[in-house]
Amino acid sequence: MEMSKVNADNRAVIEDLSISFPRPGDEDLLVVEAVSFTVGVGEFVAVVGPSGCGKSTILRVLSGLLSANGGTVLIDGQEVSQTPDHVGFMFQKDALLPWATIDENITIGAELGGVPLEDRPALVASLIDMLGLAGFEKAYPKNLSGGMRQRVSLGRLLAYQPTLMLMDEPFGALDYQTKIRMGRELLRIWEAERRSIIFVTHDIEEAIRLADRIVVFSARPARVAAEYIVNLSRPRNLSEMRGNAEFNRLTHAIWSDLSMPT
Amino acid sequence: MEMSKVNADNRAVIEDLSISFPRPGDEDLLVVEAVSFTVGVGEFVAVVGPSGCGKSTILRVLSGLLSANGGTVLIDGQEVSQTPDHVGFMFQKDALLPWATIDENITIGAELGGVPLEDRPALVASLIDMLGLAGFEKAYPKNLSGGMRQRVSLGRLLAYQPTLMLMDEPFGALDYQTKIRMGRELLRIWEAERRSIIFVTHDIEEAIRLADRIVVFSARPARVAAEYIVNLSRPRNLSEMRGNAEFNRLTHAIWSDLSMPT
Amino acid sequence: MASVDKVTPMPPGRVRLGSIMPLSSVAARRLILFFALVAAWEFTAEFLVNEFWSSRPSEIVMRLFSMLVDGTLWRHTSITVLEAFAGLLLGAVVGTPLGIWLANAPKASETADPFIMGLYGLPRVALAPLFILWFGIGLLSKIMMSFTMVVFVFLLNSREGVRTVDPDLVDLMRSMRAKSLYRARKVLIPAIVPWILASFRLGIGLSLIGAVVGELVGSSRGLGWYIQNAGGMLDTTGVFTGLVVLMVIAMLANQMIALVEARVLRWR
Amino acid sequence: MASVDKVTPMPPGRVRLGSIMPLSSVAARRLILFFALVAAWEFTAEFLVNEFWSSRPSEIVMRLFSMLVDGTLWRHTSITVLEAFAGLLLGAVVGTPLGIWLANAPKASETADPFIMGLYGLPRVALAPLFILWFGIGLLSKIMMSFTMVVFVFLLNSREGVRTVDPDLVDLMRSMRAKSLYRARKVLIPAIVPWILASFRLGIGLSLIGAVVGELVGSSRGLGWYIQNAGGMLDTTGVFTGLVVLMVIAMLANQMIALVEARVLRWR
Amino acid sequence: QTVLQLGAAQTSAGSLPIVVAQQQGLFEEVGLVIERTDFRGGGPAIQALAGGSIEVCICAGDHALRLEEQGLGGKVIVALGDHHLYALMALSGSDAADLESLKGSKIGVTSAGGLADNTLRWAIKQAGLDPEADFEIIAIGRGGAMRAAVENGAIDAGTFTTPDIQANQALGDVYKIVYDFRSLPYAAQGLVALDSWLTANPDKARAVAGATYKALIMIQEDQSVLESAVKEMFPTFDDALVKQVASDVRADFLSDDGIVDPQAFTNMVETVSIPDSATRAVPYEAVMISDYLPAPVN
Ligand SMILES: Nc1ncnc2c1ncn2[C@@H]1O[C@H](COP(=O)(O)OP(=O)(O)OP(=O)(O)O)[C@@H](O)[C@H]1O
Ligand SMILES: Nc1ncnc2c1ncn2[C@@H]1O[C@H](COP(=O)(O)OP(=O)(O)OP(=O)(O)O)[C@@H](O)[C@H]1O
Ligand SMILES: [Mg+2]
Ligand SMILES: [Mg+2]
Repeated sequence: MEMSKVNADNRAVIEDLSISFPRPGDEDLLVVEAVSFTVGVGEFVAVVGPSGCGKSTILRVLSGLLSANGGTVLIDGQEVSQTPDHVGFMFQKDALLPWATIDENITIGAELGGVPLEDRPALVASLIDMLGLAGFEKAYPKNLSGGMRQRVSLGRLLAYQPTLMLMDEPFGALDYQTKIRMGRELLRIWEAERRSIIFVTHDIEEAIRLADRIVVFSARPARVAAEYIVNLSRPRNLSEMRGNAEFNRLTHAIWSDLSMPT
Repeated sequence: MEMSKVNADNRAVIEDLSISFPRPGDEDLLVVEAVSFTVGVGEFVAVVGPSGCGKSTILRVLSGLLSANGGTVLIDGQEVSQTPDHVGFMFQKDALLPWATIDENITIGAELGGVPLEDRPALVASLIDMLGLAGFEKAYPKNLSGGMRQRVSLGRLLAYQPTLMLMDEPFGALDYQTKIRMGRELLRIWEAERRSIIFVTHDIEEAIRLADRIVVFSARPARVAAEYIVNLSRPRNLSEMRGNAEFNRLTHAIWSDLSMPT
Repeated sequence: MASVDKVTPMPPGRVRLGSIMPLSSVAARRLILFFALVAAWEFTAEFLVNEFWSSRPSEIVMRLFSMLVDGTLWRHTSITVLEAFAGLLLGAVVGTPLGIWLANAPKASETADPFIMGLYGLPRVALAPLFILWFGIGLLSKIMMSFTMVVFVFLLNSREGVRTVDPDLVDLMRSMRAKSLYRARKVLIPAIVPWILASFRLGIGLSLIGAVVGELVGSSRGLGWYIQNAGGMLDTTGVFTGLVVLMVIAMLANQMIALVEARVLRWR
Repeated sequence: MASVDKVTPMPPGRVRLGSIMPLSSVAARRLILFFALVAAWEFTAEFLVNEFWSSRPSEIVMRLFSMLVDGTLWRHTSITVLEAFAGLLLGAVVGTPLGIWLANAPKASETADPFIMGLYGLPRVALAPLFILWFGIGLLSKIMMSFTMVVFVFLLNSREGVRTVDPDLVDLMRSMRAKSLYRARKVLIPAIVPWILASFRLGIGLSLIGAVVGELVGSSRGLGWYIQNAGGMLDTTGVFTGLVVLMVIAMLANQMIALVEARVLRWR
Repeated sequence: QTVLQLGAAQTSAGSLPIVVAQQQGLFEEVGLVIERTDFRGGGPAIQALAGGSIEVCICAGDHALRLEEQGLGGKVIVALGDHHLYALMALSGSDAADLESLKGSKIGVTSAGGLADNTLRWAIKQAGLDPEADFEIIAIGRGGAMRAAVENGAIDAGTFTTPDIQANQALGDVYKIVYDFRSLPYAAQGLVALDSWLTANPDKARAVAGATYKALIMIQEDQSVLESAVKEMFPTFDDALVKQVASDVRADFLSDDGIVDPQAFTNMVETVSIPDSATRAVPYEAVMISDYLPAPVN
């Protein structure tokens, strides 16, 4: 409690977190071990780490969907015991309601985010437009491509308007161009509304392009292998960045962090 | 029929393919328009294109899961009227059987691929090892991370041992390191057994690193925007390639193809 | 390679919704089946089995006609339909929420489960005295009889349905702090619609059986009464006429469910 | 920021499987509920309602004991259980494949649907003459009575279950040219297991009712016979003793299904 | 020893002579082993008879009549009861005194289209009233169900059969008889068999008829044999009730010679044709036969 006062600027504080899953007929699977990191108010933190190391699991704990085995998780200074308010979670799977149209799926975010009734249609329509899904308002999820579904899921998160956004590989199924456009839109919203973001990705360039800070996890059990502040001025342009020394240094450092044998 | 004789080396021939989906209360959605391309025996063809353009749909037609509205699809010189033999399809979704363990899910590929009973355990075990899933043989899909599930799905495809592999964003949920390791393994198998591969990806570098030829689709309705032969000697090493002129030319060309307004 | 414009006939990935044409062909096939069954029945009665056992379609039609004319058809049918319908509806309204609640309250569910199942297995006919004592011999007792047959179907099916809900969707709702009512509306109910529809299909038959059994133990009209009356007089044609009417009711009700299904499960 | 080693209590994402401890607490809660119900019943009989109507637990226990001693309990119970079990099994064995087949043959399904549903709605008691004609008055007629109650449950539930199978898994199987038997084994059956289990739960009660109704129609032993006989002698304790035995059977059978479920649905 | 498949409605008083015959070893004497099946009333029993599942049934005379009408050839080979065995009862406190005073009220019968139903309608007509317009006749069921309906006021009176009548009376001053059908000669119950079976099994028919006849005679000679049969059929009855039932049954119901009185037959035909006017006039001899009874002793 006092802790949060000390770091009044932290939206999320993860301290010495450890998580393990029971396995029938075997010892528990230790997935996360003594992980600590923080997310400041208005900070954009990218998370990278090997597949299966525990990134999604940490997000599940942050959103109150899963209980940790040890450690502290504070959001806005409060211990997380159930889903905290204003925290939105975009799952790795799209988790769309199959019986709801695209319109309705996104509207759910707006409804639960407390968007006033009269503002919802306009908000949803503008999101659909931004996501490049115009014309598919009345389609059902099964009639969309994988990338389109991911965008609907993104739209739902944005319609929910959380102040802390937990995003689990949100652009994984998108092509480069769409990815970059979506990233730009995300940054626009983030900057305009001083939101905090935890952004899991496998794309190191993307992490550098978007984030203020990058947390690198080791292979399972996840430990914080390294943390990097991205000292690049915004707006960042990928083709310009490629020549930038800081960009190359970061890329290389994260690369070698991830290639460490475990 | 005669056509296939002319190009005896073609495993798959797609000629003037068009596909549209009916929409209730609206005109049909044209998804694929006059697409033609071929895949030679032992050829590795990568496919890139904007999200929602129709890549997965074309693969569905190739595997006989969906009927086209016009055009010809030949596999080994035969018109596709149902799933052709020796064609394996790795879906964009992982489509694992939730009630089967990892072991069992991969074994299904071996069983349907006609692997002799006595060889299956060894094959499956070696695949699980290769996929970095050792220790999870008896786990159920719900207990795996997204990337691990994708690898299981890949394992099932490999166990099926098809001569034509349709792969829909097979490495989309993997981190760089795993992606590269998997790509290497895929190339090894492909080279050893002269398989043909259609590989859908959003990762242009990956396409260049892996493929003999790259087909670029336009935004919906998918048309062939460009085709490139990748004139880079194998084995290709990403860090070396980055300095290579041909690599940069290709990257740039595909980039600008994909950035074309539609 | 010449371009071929004709559509290659390949198996479609999903079955398409029937247009008008296939629908009417369904009706035609049903009619053919219907007449085949009737003809077989008439033939059997004519040549194979004494009609004392199974009457015959022609006589049943004549009986139906005379019942239609003198109003007894409506008199008996209306009350039975009312009883069964009320019981079915009540069963759905009580059983479904109860099933959902039990699925979400595993402790209560586990505790109550054996008792619920024990009650379910009781032959209602044997409980007749208690039904009469509690609910009299009016409409209520038949509705309750029908209700007790179907409520378990809704309860068990909807409980099982909730258990099959995609846990990711539940997590999604929790991650957005959706209230339980909202969760039910957006996730639970749509997910268990197939189960509820299956319950309705199962419930139609059971509610009719319940109503008829209810009429056996305290009634002066209704199809159950009519059948019992005819049976008591060894009037086989009367018995089968009653049964045929019950069949027709069940068929019509089932068609209504099919219509609802086509509307509600469009997303599938 | 001091590190806190204690586990923060948060709602788990999925309910964990009960260990030994919670299981025995379930048993405890059931026992409490059981004794509460019995006490309420005894109390009612003592102070509120003439015991002629509902007998009372203490007398039922005494009756049960004397029936156990003189062997009549086993005599009646064994035959009813046999009838119901055979009917249930037959219903499952016939109904499930039929349901699967109908789900895969939409034309046949649509054509036959109204007739199946019509048959389902027939009160079995009224069909007694035909059952006697076709199956005599021995074991077979009771098994068939029980069978006709449950077969529809399996048929309808498994048909609906097949319709809810994830189409991606079906496509997957098609893409690997799996034979239909293989497809059924790997995808269809596992996917409809929840539906089949629900059918068994529903079927237990119905098969018992079917067996009892069969015994009411004509028999010389069985719980249905015993209950009817007791009813005819205004022996309420006898009636309720029979009902209690039926309840216990249904409970035990249901527990067996629960055990099977825990094994078969481990993946969930 | 030959086996005879016998069908009966479970608790009907008509079964008593068979129980007596069994207890006294009369069937053994003629080399018969009885295998008994109980049915839910006469309808299913007669259907089982017609279907060949049973050889002989203890059934109401109505059913033999209807079998004959259907062309299946049914015969009563021994009359068991030649009087009616129902009584219309109401709560002691009610105003009902006779059928007239019940006009406009609800009356319960055992089952629709059954013996009680038909007889009640016949009696109502005899009293110059209309069973449809003046009464609501409701099918309730037996014993407990009927009591429930009377005691919670759902019906004003109901038909009870022996031994429910005696059991009601044994409750003390709770029930009263409003209309007693038991004095009415009626071909109430007999051993019924099919013509075809009789032709094929004359010896068996003679054996069962003879043993039953002997039981009827024994009962008339010594009430105690009947009492022990009542005790077996109704083990929950106390001794007083057993005695009451036995004496009522012996005096008012059971036949003393196995032969149906012509008046009883006429009453039955009249009753049966009330709801079912299509009933043809079937002569006495076509249904009621005494060919299988032992030659008259006196
Ligand atoms: N519900 C669960 N039960 C048991 N084990 C689980 C469960 N969820 C995840 N795991 C295990 O925890 C580990 C981490 O999973 P997690 O989903 O967090 O990985 P991840 O870092 O998100 O990987 P990816 O990049 O592949 O999505 C994996 O080894 C997985 O097998
Ligand atoms: N079953 C279907 N019914 C109707 N429309 C469909 C169906 N499947 C796909 N579509 C539509 O077809 C188009 C192409 O879909 P497809 O899945 O082939 O895209 P894709 O190129 O694979 O995209 P992504 O990269 O996002 O996976 C989309 O607009 C989608 O809405
Ligand atoms: Mg993950
Ligand atoms: Mg796709």
